[in-house]
Amino acid sequence: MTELWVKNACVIDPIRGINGEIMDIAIRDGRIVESVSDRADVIDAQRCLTLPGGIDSHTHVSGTKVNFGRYMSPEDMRAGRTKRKGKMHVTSGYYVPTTFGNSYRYSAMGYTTLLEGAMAPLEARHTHEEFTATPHQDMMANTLFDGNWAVMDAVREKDVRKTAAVVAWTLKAARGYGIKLTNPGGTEAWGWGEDLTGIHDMVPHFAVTPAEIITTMIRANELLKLPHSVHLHCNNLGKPGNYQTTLETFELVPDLNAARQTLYATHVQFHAYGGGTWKNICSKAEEITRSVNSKPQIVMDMGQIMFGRTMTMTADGPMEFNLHCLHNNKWSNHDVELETGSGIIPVTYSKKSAVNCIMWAIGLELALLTKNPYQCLLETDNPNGAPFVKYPEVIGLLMSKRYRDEECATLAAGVEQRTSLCALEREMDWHDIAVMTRAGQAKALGIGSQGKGHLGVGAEADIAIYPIRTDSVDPAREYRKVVEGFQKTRYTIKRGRVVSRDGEIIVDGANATFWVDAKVPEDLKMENDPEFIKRFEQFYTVRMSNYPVQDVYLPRGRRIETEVFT
Amino acid sequence: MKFVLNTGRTVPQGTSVEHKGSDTYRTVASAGFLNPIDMMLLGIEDGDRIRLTTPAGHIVLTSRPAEGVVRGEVFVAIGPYANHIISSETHGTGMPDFKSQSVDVEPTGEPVKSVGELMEAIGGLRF
Amino acid sequence: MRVILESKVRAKPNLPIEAEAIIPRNFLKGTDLVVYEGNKERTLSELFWIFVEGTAVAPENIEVILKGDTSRIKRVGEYMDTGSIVIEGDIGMHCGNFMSGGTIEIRGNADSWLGREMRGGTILCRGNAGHYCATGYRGEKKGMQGGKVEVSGNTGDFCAEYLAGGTVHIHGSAGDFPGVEMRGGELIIEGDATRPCGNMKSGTCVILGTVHDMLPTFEKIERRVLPAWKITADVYRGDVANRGKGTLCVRC
Amino acid sequence: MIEHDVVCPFCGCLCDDLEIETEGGRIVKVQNGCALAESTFMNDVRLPAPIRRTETGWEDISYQEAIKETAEILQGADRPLLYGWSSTHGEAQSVGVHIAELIGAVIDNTSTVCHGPSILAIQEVGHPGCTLGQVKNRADVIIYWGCNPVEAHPRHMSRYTTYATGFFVPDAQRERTVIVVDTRRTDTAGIADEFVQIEHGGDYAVLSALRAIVRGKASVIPAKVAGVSKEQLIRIAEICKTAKFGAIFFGLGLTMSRGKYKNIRNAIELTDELNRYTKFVISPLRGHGNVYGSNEVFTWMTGYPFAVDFARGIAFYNPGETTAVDILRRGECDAALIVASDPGANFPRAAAAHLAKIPTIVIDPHVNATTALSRIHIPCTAAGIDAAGTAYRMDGVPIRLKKVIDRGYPDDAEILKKIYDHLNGGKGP
Repeated sequence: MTELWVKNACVIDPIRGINGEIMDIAIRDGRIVESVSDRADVIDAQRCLTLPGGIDSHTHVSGTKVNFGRYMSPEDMRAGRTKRKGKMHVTSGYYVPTTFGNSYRYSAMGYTTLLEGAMAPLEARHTHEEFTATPHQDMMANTLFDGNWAVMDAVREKDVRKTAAVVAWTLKAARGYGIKLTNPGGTEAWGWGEDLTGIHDMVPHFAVTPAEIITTMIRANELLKLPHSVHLHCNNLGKPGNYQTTLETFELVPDLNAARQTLYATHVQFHAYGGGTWKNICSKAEEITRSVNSKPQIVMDMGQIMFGRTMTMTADGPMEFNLHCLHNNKWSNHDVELETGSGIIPVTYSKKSAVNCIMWAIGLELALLTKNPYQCLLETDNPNGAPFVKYPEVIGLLMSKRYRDEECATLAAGVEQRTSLCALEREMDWHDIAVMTRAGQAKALGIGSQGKGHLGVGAEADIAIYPIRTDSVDPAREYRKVVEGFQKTRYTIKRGRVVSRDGEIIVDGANATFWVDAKVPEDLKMENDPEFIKRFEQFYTVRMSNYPVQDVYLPRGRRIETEVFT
Repeated sequence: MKFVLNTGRTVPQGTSVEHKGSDTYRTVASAGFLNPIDMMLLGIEDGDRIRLTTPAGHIVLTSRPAEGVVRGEVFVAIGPYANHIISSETHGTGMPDFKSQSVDVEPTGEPVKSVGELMEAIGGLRF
Repeated sequence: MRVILESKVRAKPNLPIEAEAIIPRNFLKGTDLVVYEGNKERTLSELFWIFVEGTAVAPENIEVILKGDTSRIKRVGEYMDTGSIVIEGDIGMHCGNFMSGGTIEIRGNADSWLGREMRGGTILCRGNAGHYCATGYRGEKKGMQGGKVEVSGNTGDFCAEYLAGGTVHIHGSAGDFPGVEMRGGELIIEGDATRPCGNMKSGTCVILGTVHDMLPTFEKIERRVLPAWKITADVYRGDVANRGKGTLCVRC
Repeated sequence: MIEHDVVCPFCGCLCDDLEIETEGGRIVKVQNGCALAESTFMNDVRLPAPIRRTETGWEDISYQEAIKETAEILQGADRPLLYGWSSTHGEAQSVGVHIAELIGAVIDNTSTVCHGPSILAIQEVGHPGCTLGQVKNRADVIIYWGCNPVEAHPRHMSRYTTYATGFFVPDAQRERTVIVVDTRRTDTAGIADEFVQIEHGGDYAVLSALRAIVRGKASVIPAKVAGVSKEQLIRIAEICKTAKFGAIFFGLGLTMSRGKYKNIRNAIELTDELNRYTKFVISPLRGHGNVYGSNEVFTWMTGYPFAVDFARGIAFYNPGETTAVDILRRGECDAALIVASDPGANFPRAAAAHLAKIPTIVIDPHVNATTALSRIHIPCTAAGIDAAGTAYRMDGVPIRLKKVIDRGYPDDAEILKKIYDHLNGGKGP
């Protein structure tokens, strides 16, 4: 039995309605309890800001595409190199760090749970191997279905039950967490070097549209009672004028779940562009947030970009190729048979580029214009918009109008005319930030019941104690203190153990991987469906029996079973 | 005569690769494939032995005719025989010139060595 | 001030030494510097006899002289910004990496990656230089960006790969692919070269000797006199495989 | 007993449809595999126990002794080299990387003498590729450049390309155009619709010419490039541009010939250019069964796919400097651990010879050429035969190798962990 007592913590725990109370937290064997014995180890939080462990609900840290980003970037590996020290393994890389680099840096920032944004089921084993080498965060993987042939066939037949059955089989095979759609239909078209231009275009050879895929998958998702909603990377990412596609997509979404959203729209900054060319691109954040503010069924995340060099990587292969034709730097592409695609290119977001400045402003506008912080979560689509180590700066910008104004003064012209950022007075408070970095994520991902995102009795003791005194720091003026404070926790506690202290990792990690075992009625089990089996064996290049991820890849797998639907 | 030494994988080499002490492996890895016209010019026939020399050393191989090999090239399965005479220069890339080593080829009566003998020639000891 | 470093005899003379600490500026504060031999940390005095003559108040007045077997010492002059280094014999890899000022003279041969990612200053190598002379790092888009590298002898392959600025002057011959991926700067080869300027985007390369295996994707623009070199040269534009607008002048 | 859907660990194809029949702990029959697979499973003669070289010959030693001495040799070294890794599973590779970071070693895998140049090229320009099923289901133009799958990857054509029935290519033989580019008229060339015979070392020039032609700059190209006529080049460019889905596979003919990675870079940039007209992909034909896995494991742990030098504590990478052949040629390393590979046979003479001058330890199921150069050889399981583990196919698809029999050997990952424990004062990685 191990016990820990955190005293004098200034707790913000939005899910439980606690906002800045000084209190003590008792921990036994990794969970929060009512009280501990007097033999418990004691941490004096000294009235510092104490939050549930951070949760990133959309990041790219593990798997085929991320590793390829590393593989092709020896120049980035020269940045951020650290030696082996104590319990810390060697790390390399800045925008595509090694797995240990990701894990240590997230941990230093108080993050204890991550959702890998995109995993192709065929390559799921790879993602899980990297999860075990990302030891300080509990992991889960969004599973890609955007170009899944069996799904598109079922969608064409308007068969929600069959769609759900394919999803359930695939999630189990891949040990995945939820449904990810990346440029639905577009990744299949990219198999021929083509893309779709809107949600009503036909996917070549499959006679379905993105709109049909999205709506059918939403219904299948709710039929299966998955903890998370459909997680969507809208069509037309990064194209001027794409906000209309985004708004049209939002209009498709019914409100089907009382406990959470029905659609999670990711990195919406990249989907909120007006204009028709790069010359006249402008912000449509107001239109997007007007829609979201009236639709509780939608949660989005920011997709904030920050200036500097980074790597873009997404399953959206065609988008990456278009971007490559603009940048003419190196380009990797990796299409996955019967499932999805992916592309990777390095980019530099520059303050000298009006387009980049507008993108930067849009992300912030989205957050500031969304009334309910539970509906706009903080992330950078790591590393697409910026490496996650920039989150503290994003927090600083959201909390301080002055910081934003100072940044705006250094930017190329355009921000003031083509976005509304400069006119926005809103300054977020500590509670808003706590929602946008953990409580909101826990709710959106449906992991509150797994004891994530709050500090109630029974919760997993994932806790971040920041060297910030909310009673003495004025974030509007002293934003640098805010940024610094969020860069390194004083303590990061993972399942009751102090894993990181003042930025230094002090124990070997032992993370868990959450995955969803969605139950379907007996007659819908794909493993017994002769047509499904036949097609699999004919067109995949691995045998169906070798496809599912074995349990050995999830040494600390946490299976979430759903109730079977009828 | 001057040739370019080219190396590559072959099925017989691959099937015996885990048995480098075997006679089969010796036979397949020590075959030097030449264009028949070059063999004529060298005055050798199928099965005659040839000696290949480079600045790195020399090696004796058994010659084999192969129509697919272009004139001026000698093809040898990837392995210890070819490597016995390939320079370890990598041009700063890590990769030696496995496919573009220039060699002198001449007929010889010397025997073909075993892999063990080759390893002993560079300081090893056969198990 | 002169700092003379004479290499000591080592038990394992083939072990590489990494000595990025050897730059003039560092000797302002003494000779208590750390270098690395294989995977072990050493003090400078463990590996060198150190002699200091005179004093200096500014780094530009410091001259460092390396004597003895220095052929395995890497990264000498890395990030050097002023002063001078003279190497009496051969020098190991990565001499003058990221150098931005000052001068390095090598009286013997230089190993590969001489002047890698150099930004300024001058390197003079009186012997031959190895592969990747005056180039960049793997995956990086720009190689040498400024300064001058002059080699009296020959260089190995891939000389001035990704050259983006500055001047590289080879008095002897260059190996395979000099000026490959060039995007700026000037490359002069007085001797011969094989397959020069593959995939070049921009910059100028002048070759006074014989070109072997000229690539098929260079467009001959004109024949003209180059007064600086007192020669008549064929002037090519390329590499057209890559929309390149580089200039390659070959003596005719 | 018959085990179905067994994965062959021999080459980068990792065919996973073999049927292996075992009888009393022995493999008696292999079905569906190629000749290479059959010999891999059937003729599996092993070194029975650890051996150590003495003044005059070899002696048997215990595993415990072998492991202890290995650890002591590595501990005392100033520049140890850990090399090989491509014929074992990822689990062993990952322990290898941990050992390297612990003792400040150089760790390199066999891609260094295989597709290392492809990696260097990818690091310059990226890699437009796909999984093999995309090619199987879609490709109507296949190019084999500087490779000979008939000999090196015997089932590549029947599983993934020329003869494979695909969803959009139901009549593969009729609907796919196969182009072979090589200096030799290989058996693969024999089945090509179009064979392009290139002069030695002429690949770069031919690729440059094709890129220029695709871009509409044919006028610049001379009548012949490295022995290939301009007419043929124009014809090839046209076939590529009008393909619905084209796939280039390349091999050691590009990576090992003069110019090395620049050849690959040029081929990738040709692919890139072709994507402006149609869909095109390119992929290396990887040799060892799990060589791609060693690149993957090295990359997520260190940031680099091969040739990683931990001498300074941090990971440093510079092929040509930190690659195994170079370190051996320069006589830098003073101890070597060779796992699941045979540099004695596969490295040029001078590099291999250095292994005999220093204490070299081999961990490998089989006696190989390197055994003769070693001080200690420790036998272990063979991944995919008597050990399970992860391997990555040449296209990055991870597949679990199966254990089909038990022969009583320890897994190499276990041996390596014990070495690590010794080095780390009894604490595991």
